[in-house]
Amino acid sequence: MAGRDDPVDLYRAVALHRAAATRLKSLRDQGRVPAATRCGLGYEAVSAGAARALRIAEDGTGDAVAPTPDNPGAFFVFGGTPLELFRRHLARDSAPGRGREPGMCAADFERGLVGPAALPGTMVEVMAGITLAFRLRAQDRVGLVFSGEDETSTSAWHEGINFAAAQRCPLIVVVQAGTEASIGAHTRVRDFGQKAAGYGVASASVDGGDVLAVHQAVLTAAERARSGKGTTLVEARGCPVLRRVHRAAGTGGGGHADEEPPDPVARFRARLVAERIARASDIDEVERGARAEVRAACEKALGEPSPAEERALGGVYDGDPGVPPWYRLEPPERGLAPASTTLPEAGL
Amino acid sequence: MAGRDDPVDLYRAVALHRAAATRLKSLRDQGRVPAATRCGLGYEAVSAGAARALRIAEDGTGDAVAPTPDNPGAFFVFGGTPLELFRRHLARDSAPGRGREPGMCAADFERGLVGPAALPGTMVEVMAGITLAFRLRAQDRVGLVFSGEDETSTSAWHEGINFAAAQRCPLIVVVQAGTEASIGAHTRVRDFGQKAAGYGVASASVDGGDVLAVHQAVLTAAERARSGKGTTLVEARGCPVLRRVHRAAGTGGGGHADEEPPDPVARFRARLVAERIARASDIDEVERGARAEVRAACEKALGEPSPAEERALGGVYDGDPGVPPWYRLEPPERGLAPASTTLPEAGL
Amino acid sequence: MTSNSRPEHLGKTLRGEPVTLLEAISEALFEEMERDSSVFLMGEDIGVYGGAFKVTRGFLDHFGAERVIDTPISEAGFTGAAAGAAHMGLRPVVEMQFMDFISPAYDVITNYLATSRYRGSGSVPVVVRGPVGGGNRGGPFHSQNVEMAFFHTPGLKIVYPSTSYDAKGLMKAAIRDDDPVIFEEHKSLYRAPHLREVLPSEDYVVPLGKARRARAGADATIVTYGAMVHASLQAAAALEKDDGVGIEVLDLRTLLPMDDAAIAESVKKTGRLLIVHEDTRTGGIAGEIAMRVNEQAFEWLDAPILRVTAIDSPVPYAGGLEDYFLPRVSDIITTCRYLVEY
Amino acid sequence: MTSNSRPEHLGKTLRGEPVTLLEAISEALFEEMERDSSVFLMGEDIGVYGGAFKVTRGFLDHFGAERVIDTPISEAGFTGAAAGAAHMGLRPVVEMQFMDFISPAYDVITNYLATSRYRGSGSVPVVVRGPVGGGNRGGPFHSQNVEMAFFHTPGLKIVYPSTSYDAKGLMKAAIRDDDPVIFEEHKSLYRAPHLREVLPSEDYVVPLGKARRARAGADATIVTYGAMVHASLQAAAALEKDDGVGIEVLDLRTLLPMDDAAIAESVKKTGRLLIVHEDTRTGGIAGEIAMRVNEQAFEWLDAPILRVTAIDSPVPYAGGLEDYFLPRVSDIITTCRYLVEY
Ligand SMILES: Cc1ncc(C[n+]2csc(CCOP(=O)(O)OP(=O)(O)O)c2C)c(N)n1
Ligand SMILES: Cc1ncc(C[n+]2csc(CCOP(=O)(O)OP(=O)(O)O)c2C)c(N)n1
Ligand SMILES: [Mg+2]
Ligand SMILES: [Mg+2]
Repeated sequence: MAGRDDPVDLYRAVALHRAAATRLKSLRDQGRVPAATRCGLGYEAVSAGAARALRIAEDGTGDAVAPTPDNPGAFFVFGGTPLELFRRHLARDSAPGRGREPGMCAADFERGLVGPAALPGTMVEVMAGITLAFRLRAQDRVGLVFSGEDETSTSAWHEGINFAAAQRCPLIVVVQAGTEASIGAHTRVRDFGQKAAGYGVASASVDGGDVLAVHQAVLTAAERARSGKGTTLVEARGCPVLRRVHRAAGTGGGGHADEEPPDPVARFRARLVAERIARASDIDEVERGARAEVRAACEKALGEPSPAEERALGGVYDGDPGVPPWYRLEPPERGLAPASTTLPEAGL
Repeated sequence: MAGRDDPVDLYRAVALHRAAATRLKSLRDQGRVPAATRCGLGYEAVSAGAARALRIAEDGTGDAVAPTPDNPGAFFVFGGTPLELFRRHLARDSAPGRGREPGMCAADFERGLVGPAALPGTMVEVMAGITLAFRLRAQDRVGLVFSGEDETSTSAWHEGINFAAAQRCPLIVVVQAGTEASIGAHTRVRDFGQKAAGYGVASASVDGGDVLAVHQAVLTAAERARSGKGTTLVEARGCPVLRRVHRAAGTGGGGHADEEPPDPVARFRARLVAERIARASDIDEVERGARAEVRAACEKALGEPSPAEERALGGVYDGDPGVPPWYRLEPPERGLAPASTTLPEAGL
Repeated sequence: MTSNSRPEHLGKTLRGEPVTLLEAISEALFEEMERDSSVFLMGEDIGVYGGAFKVTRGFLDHFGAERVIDTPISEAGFTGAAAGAAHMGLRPVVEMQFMDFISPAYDVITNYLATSRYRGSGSVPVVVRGPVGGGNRGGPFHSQNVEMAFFHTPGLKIVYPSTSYDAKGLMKAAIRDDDPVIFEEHKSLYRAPHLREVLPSEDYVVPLGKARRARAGADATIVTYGAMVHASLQAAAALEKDDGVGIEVLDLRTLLPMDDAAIAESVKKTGRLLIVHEDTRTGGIAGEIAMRVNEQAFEWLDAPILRVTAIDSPVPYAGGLEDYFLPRVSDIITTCRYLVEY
Repeated sequence: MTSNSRPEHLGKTLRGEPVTLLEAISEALFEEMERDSSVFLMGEDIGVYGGAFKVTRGFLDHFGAERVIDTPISEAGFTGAAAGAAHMGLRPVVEMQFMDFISPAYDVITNYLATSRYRGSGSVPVVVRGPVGGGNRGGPFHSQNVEMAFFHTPGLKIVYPSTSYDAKGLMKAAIRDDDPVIFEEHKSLYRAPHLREVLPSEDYVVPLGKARRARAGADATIVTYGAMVHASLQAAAALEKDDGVGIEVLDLRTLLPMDDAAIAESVKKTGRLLIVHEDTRTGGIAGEIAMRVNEQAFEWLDAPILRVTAIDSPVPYAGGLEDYFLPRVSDIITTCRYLVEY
């Protein structure tokens, strides 16, 4: 069995991802989080496999990762908790970010968690800068950013990876691509690893449903990065394609449109059992533990309050306490000049 | 001798480019056009060689080209004249565009001239759309856009070629790259042809100082495009690098920084003579003709007036005649409400 | 590949049935594509999927993949390509899946599309359309109003309808216009039941640049647009009922060019002006309106020009936060009272 | 690779010699980099070449390639990277070769840098600086003023100095500020001989958000900034001399946050307000100022608020056209007379 990680720990990460994604999906089906919420089902292998190839620390000395909403496994590996995840998705007052933003991942630079994403591609630029800082300070740290395959079409993705390449930033860009058949007519590319040469960076192409293959590819890329050799593009093929699947259907790929990539969790489990690395009962135990943790976190978050509405104010600038509009004051201060935006002296 | 074009006609285009570029450089040295004006010296082969591989028409049925300011040869091949070139550079009232914009090339869609460029990369997007229109209308036309090698770093270049690739637009993107040694530290790429695979388009890499090699590569790309096979990226290596040369010097490539690519005009001339395709005296004659045409055009343009200043007004919108600000009226209309921007009924 | 009959769901007006604002826009696009073969669509997932909000549902089957083009996530790329296609005589309508995503195309829109005519490079009849606005728990990147990103750029037009009738007529006018038009569609109005309306079955346009008096009144003027037209009408009704005060509500419909004359006329009548916009405060469109009214109707002002707007922050996600962020009917009422009593 | 002594041309202030506005900025950058090892520079050709306007000449030799980084033509890429580096505690100053080129970075600046703090993703102390403004025959893409592209975005600060003293002090304040700052440097002021000034040899900052009274006067107020401060001062001097009229000139220095208090104070004194900006008219900053003065000092206004601005078009290239496009001293004089006689 390849890879340097402990397979059962790796399975634990995969199982936690699956449990959280499953729970999130039922919240979505119940209308408790928006219908557009991405849960990350099917992204277990690439999420956990990649993240566990990095060095984790909680004191700002470890590696850094920027997960997409499809990568809760990576979020957990870097110390994010199911409770934080549900608090954010449910926009609780207790959530990191206090409900101001949707999505799973708040930035926590001590833990190496970067996010959440703005528009697609942006985090490649931001992670280029974070890993530039690692290099400029001669720190032994690397960064990893997850992206989708159509995200590679964005200007931000392009300028980000190109900048990282030029500056030999210790960055790993993981492109989560669909199967050949599922990728739509919106691109002529079928092999996203081939983009690497155009930027002068290294590349690897692996099965995104194979946790150990992803793990090994990222380990190799991280070693390269640590030894000063710069950026690597890792293509993880066979990830689930969501809406974009319809495109393929529209352009003749119809027969494959509904193709479901094989379940990466079941695959890993079967392999662990087949290679006698773990017993089915142990794995069941791991899964039960993950589900219990997730259930408890979700219940707790569901019971917590939303932020008070005035919390919309403030924090736009350094030291900005937030000033309510004059017409919301009780009673409105008649005769007084209506205040426009006021900034604190501190911020001036 | 390779290529299907008549070599002496090709030389004529090269010589006209050289004569115009030389003249423009002296205008620049004299301070009559801005110091930042790009003349195109050293770009003769790639400009004329590429453009003459396309089909020229003056009635909107031919191919289309978007030259950079370094490509007067392509501008001339598509029917642009030295007189237009000098009028524009000198911002004469008679210039296409009437002095509103610097640069050599005004858009003239009948002649297939597209331009002038806005920010780098933009014309790749625009030419993607122009060639998309060719394809949607099933016209037998192709488009060619020139770019610099660092222009490939821009978001616009990336999104433009990627869109063209996805839509199988009949587009040829010519990347005018420096020599390996002259390309700076701002990119890790040394072989720009390798970008093609990342977009799923065809590519060719040729010596940008060899007019016939460029010509042949563009002929092939145009045939591909006409047969519905879509976009090609042509890398023309060894083009002059202007300011960017300093970068190489700053990062260890110092020894090569001042490397001048061989003169493409002298090279072509020598070859024509050596292969007995033309006599030296005939070539001298061609050169004299080009210089005379350029000199006459330049003198004429120099003698023409600048636009009247009120010509700054109008034409921002369809049917917009332009309204002077109230405080410029003689006498200013006191007591009257000062006009803000007013748009004509027609434009509403 | 393409079918000839009009899809069932796009035939409501023909059948005399009421349509939503979203359906009005779909009908406008459909009819313009039928009328003029140079009109075509580009955008992300607009084909088989029919668009994130289903504005183009059924279009791919009817018009085929050459006129309903699914694009990569390349807002700059396909908007720039639209300019090129427009140069060749086509009339592209590009969809931003959410208008927030127009920001990567900011460069090409402001520097290329907007300036092309002036620079002598030809007209660029492109419509850039898509959903805008808050109140839908979309968070900071799926809720923006984008007018002020473009309002400062000469050469662009900006349209923002508030009714189904206007949406259809303005969309047709925008497509037929020879200048680039940014067309904002408020998500909360898309399917709002009270905006269902039976539209004329014959072809009509609503001219760009003309405001609409949504309600007449003598005591104060509200200038507004988009979803805030409805909030303002609610406030005006309440003020009429509770205070006996008459508020005139002007719906700009087109933000650029702006209908100065209509604004000045109303202000000269009422002497009091409130501007309401859903967009954030600082640098919002209220400023330009205040400036123009100063220039053109200062003598008629009996009170300061005031504004009700969103607060100056990104659009927050949590429901309560977003509700606080957005302007409220009660804010409009409070401010109108202040003005009328001034 | 790096040398220790301060380059000759960056020691003028130390030697008690006058500096230009450009040199003041170079000195500010240099001194901040000396003071704080977390400050570093990125931009196109800023290294060996020293930048298109030579603002960073000599920096590469002194600070080395790790702190003076030549970038690809990727304004979005390196500005986004600056945000990432800032998250890690660095203080990047990025140069736009011309500020017009900021437009490809519009997305990352408005959506990421500006919102990061509010969204809980951390502060982004990045300065984005570069040359702006017309009058240099740069044509439409090398002459823009960019303030209104960003003025509407909560979370950003915008600085635009008009003197060498302010340029140095504001740059230092911007670098030390924990929010993202857009810093505009007018090309015509860079080497203007009349702006040569002997600066304090000790470290100083000019706080962000505070306007400066450039000239006192009782009859009317001009609010302006950047190169128009000097045009306004010229007009004010002529009006004093020819008409005996006293014009107060307020130099905003920071556009966002705006010093409302200083504007209101002056307007309450003079009762008349003219806003002068080099930027184009519609949607220019004059609107927000007019709105705030309406809100805060309406009762004190004795005349309409007026504005003198560039005309609403792209910046034309030919000298005469550009001269016509830009606001003129005579425009300011004409408008001040109108106001004072109102
Ligand atoms: C600028 C911008 N354009 C479009 C979108 C909408 N959008 C978000 S994700 C997405 C599809 C991403 O596809 P891909 O990168 O392949 O990731 P996948 O969803 O397949 O994992 C789109 C269209 C956006 N958020 N921002
Ligand atoms: C958005 C933008 N960034 C930067 C520039 C300035 N600029 C124009 S050309 C150029 C260098 C282009 O290099 P390359 O593409 O290699 O072309 P070359 O000059 O070498 O032919 C730069 C930095 C610009 N005009 N617009
Ligand atoms: Mg995908
Ligand atoms: Mg080059």
